[in-house]
Amino acid sequence: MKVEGKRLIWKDYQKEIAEDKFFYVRSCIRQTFFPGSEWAFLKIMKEVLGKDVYENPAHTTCTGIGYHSDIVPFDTTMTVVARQFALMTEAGYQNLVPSCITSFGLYTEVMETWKHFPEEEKKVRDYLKKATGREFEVPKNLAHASDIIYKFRKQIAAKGKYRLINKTTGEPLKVVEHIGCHYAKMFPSKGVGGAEYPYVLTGMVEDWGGEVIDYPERRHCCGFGFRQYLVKANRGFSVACSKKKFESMAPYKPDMIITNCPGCPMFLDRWQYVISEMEGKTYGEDGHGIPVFTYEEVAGLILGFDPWDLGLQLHQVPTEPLLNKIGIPYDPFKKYLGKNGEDIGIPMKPSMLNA
Amino acid sequence: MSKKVVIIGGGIAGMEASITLAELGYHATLLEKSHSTGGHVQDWYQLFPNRRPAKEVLTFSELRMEGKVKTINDADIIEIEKNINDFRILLRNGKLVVADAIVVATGFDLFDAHRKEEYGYGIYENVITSADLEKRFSEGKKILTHDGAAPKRIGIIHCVGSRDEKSGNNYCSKVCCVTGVKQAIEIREMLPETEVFCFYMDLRMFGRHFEELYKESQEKWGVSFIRGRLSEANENTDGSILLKVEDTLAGKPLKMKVDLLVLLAGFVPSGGTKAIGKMLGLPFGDDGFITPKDEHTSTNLTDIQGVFVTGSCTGPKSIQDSIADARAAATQVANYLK
Amino acid sequence: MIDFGYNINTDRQIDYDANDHRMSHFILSREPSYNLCIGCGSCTATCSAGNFTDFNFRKLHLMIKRGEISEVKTKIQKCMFCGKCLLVCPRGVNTRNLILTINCAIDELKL
Amino acid sequence: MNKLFDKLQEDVRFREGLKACINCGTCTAICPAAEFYDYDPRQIVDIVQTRDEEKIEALLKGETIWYCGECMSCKTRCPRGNVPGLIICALRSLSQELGYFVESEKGRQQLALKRTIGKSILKTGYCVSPELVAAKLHPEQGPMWEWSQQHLPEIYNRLGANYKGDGPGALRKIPEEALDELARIFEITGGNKRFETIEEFSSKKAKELGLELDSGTDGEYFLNIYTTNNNRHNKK
Repeated sequence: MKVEGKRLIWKDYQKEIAEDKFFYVRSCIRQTFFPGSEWAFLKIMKEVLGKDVYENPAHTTCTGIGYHSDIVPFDTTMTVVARQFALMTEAGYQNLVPSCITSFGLYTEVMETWKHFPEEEKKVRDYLKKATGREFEVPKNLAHASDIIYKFRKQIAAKGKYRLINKTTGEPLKVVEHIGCHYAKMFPSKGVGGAEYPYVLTGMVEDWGGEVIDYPERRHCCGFGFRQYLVKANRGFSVACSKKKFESMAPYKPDMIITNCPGCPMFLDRWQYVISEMEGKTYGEDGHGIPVFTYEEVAGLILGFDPWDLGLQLHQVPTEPLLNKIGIPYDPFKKYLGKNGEDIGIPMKPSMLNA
Repeated sequence: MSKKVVIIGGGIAGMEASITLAELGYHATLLEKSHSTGGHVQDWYQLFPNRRPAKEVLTFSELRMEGKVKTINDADIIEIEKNINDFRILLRNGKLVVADAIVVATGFDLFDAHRKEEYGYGIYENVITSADLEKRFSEGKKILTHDGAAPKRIGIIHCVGSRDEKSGNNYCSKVCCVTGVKQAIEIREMLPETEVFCFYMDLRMFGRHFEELYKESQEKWGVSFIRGRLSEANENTDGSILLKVEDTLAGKPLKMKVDLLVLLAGFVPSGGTKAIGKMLGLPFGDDGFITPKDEHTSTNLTDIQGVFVTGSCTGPKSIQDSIADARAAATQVANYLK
Repeated sequence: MIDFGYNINTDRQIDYDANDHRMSHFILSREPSYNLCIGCGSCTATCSAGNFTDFNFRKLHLMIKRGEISEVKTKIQKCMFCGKCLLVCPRGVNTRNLILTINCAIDELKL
Repeated sequence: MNKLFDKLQEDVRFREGLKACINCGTCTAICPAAEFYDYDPRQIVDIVQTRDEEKIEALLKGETIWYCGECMSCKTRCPRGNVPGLIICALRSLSQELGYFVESEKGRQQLALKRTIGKSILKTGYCVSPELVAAKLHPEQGPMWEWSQQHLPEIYNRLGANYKGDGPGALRKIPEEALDELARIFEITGGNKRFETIEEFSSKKAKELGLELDSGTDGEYFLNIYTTNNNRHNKK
């Protein structure tokens, strides 16, 4: 593989990402499964990079999961999105940063729809005014939270304590990057690096010392597919998609997976557990599975945050093998403690995945 | 004194136009921006449909040009001034060429296959273009994978940069279909153990003996065809390429490993076509090629008196088409100058 | 092993490299016109069996070429040997002999 | 008469998604659903493009339109600028509007989605919440999740969340006024109407099938649509 070829493509897809003053909107899935990631993002932005990030408690879901499950009409979704824009406008911000890829894709889709069909925007303005009395400006800059971390990746590396390097061998860690489908597949020009070879996570991995591996099913969906996971009868499809990815990446012996979508890391993590319990098959070394991370978790680890502050205990595939490889210290006895250090028990061990 | 005609572009069309004009008694000057005339045909090994050596056609033109046509190579045109009675063409080296009429024969460039990102050209070593393959043929090189092994299976992808809104080219490049079939046969002839698969949407075998060549490729050479446009190409650990298409005649997705992937790069208006067309104020179609005065009846004429167009600057053409078109353009010039 | 209430779905992609191409090689060596099909569907349009059943000779022929042969044995039995396909094929594929050869392949290769 | 086609045309996503299909198959080639289901987005686009009312009706009443996962991989690839995924969105909306969705096993699942995700949106302001992913219904979430479900406040607050609290933060309680605004948006823009339509046709279907339908997620009909898989979705 010739990386120069990719660099030529990356040059064509450099999107504008704002420098400061961000209006942050949370992700239903991210906060449910990876609350430590949203905490880490804000901590990095405010304390490490000194940025102004504002969160209005009155913002809600964008309805994205409902919209893509087709139970929420497009008009409703557009109006809820417009309400988020209104909260941003009222707070005096212009740069919108969603934590969620589904939201990011949806905001982009709504904004593009309004460009092509201005009558839709007018209709939504009327709806919002009627329902809430609010008015709004369309964001001047829309960037996913991973875009922001990408933009400041070098500063993070400079302040970092650790690198994505195997402490024992001195070799870069082999990293699989998995991009949420709605990051760039719908609008390639809205993603750093485009849709075919997205650079947003690759750029982080490169600057943090790791090596990205390119495997055949790299672009495949994790299998969420909204209704395909949300309804139990369809879950066999969801897990099959992730399995396809694992089978394809396994020959490259990846040390870890990094993701930028809220749902994907959960699925890539949990489906490894399910496959191990259904078929007795584990991926990665010594039956440990391939640990899956959010980019905020990886940024936090690089900066020396405590793994249990980042919420790595909420992964089903154990992350300790990777922490050991990098040489990140952790206290195994504190992994499952509560907020004030109280003992709240520990989870059962899975029968196949080595925890 | 005979009238002066300047032909811009020394490919097949420009050469033929200048020869015909010289034979009709005009003073023909051929301006070629590169070091030599012959255009794209110089890089080609054999021609469809009869697989004669491309050099034969070049020689046919070159021999007739000798002593009749004044050729200026490395001619970089920086300005064309239109006067009431003539044109003054200024070259970068300071030289001035005067013409009573101009024939634009600036042709095409091959589509830059890097732009079809998902096919991995320039990224995966075992992805090449039809032009790369033709070059290997002409240089007498063996067809090997990047690792120097004989490929067990080769995939040929039709419509790369053609009939594709994503590439900005909605048109058909006309000659790629039959070129793909020709190259498939050539591969099978050189490497009888290598399987060849063509992936296509339609096989547009419009010319004489094209369909027969297609049949021959199946009957005599065992070339296989799968109807489906390549969606993406990925690299396996061993450097082979994994293809994802839909076998549309089966109605199912299909994946297949090939050791070498050949992309049939289509035509795009050349840099020269864009630059000279702009200098002369010629209109361009939404495909980027120059639009002649009338697409049925005046294909070599333009709205500018004394300016004529021929060859692939007005859209993709085969060699046969280009030669016929060049002769037609020459008669139009003669008509104008008489 | 835990019962999650569902199984991992199986793939329906044509996995060309994993498929069984023995039948295809067998047929080609005995009936070279096998390779001449252009997928026009004339045979299927005129097919007597196809009028009454889901027999689709164009598709069956294609699936053999792709090495998807698990259903060939049952499907081929629907052919009535009327020979109309032979009359209409624009590429001169000897469809009648092709059917015979497919049956032969099923026997000889013990499929 | 092109009643169904005209209805589809009213959907802006359909107009955006359907230009002119050349049946090349680039969409199907990389479609995750096409790999595991009897699903071919190319054929769906081709059907709507023919404007054949009977065939469109069959689509609206059938299984296939529900196989798509809306990943939108198809949009990246189409050489004609079509978006099969958006066409699917429009077909699904229309199928629900006309009540055709209850005619297929996969379509009937819309009620389950409405009663889980839909309810959650209006009640909590979130599509998904920790409580919605109850360990009992989600064994695939594993023993770690089972443990965390028993200690939600301790774990979330340990991780910097503001679990069910006032003010900003992860998993905060969304203020009542915000929920009221959401409810009004749903009322004005047709969101509630969609919900009511799903309920109405599902209730009819439940009667037809002789299955009891409660108002929650435990009734016979609900469990039936939530778990039934006739395994005839991939005939290979």
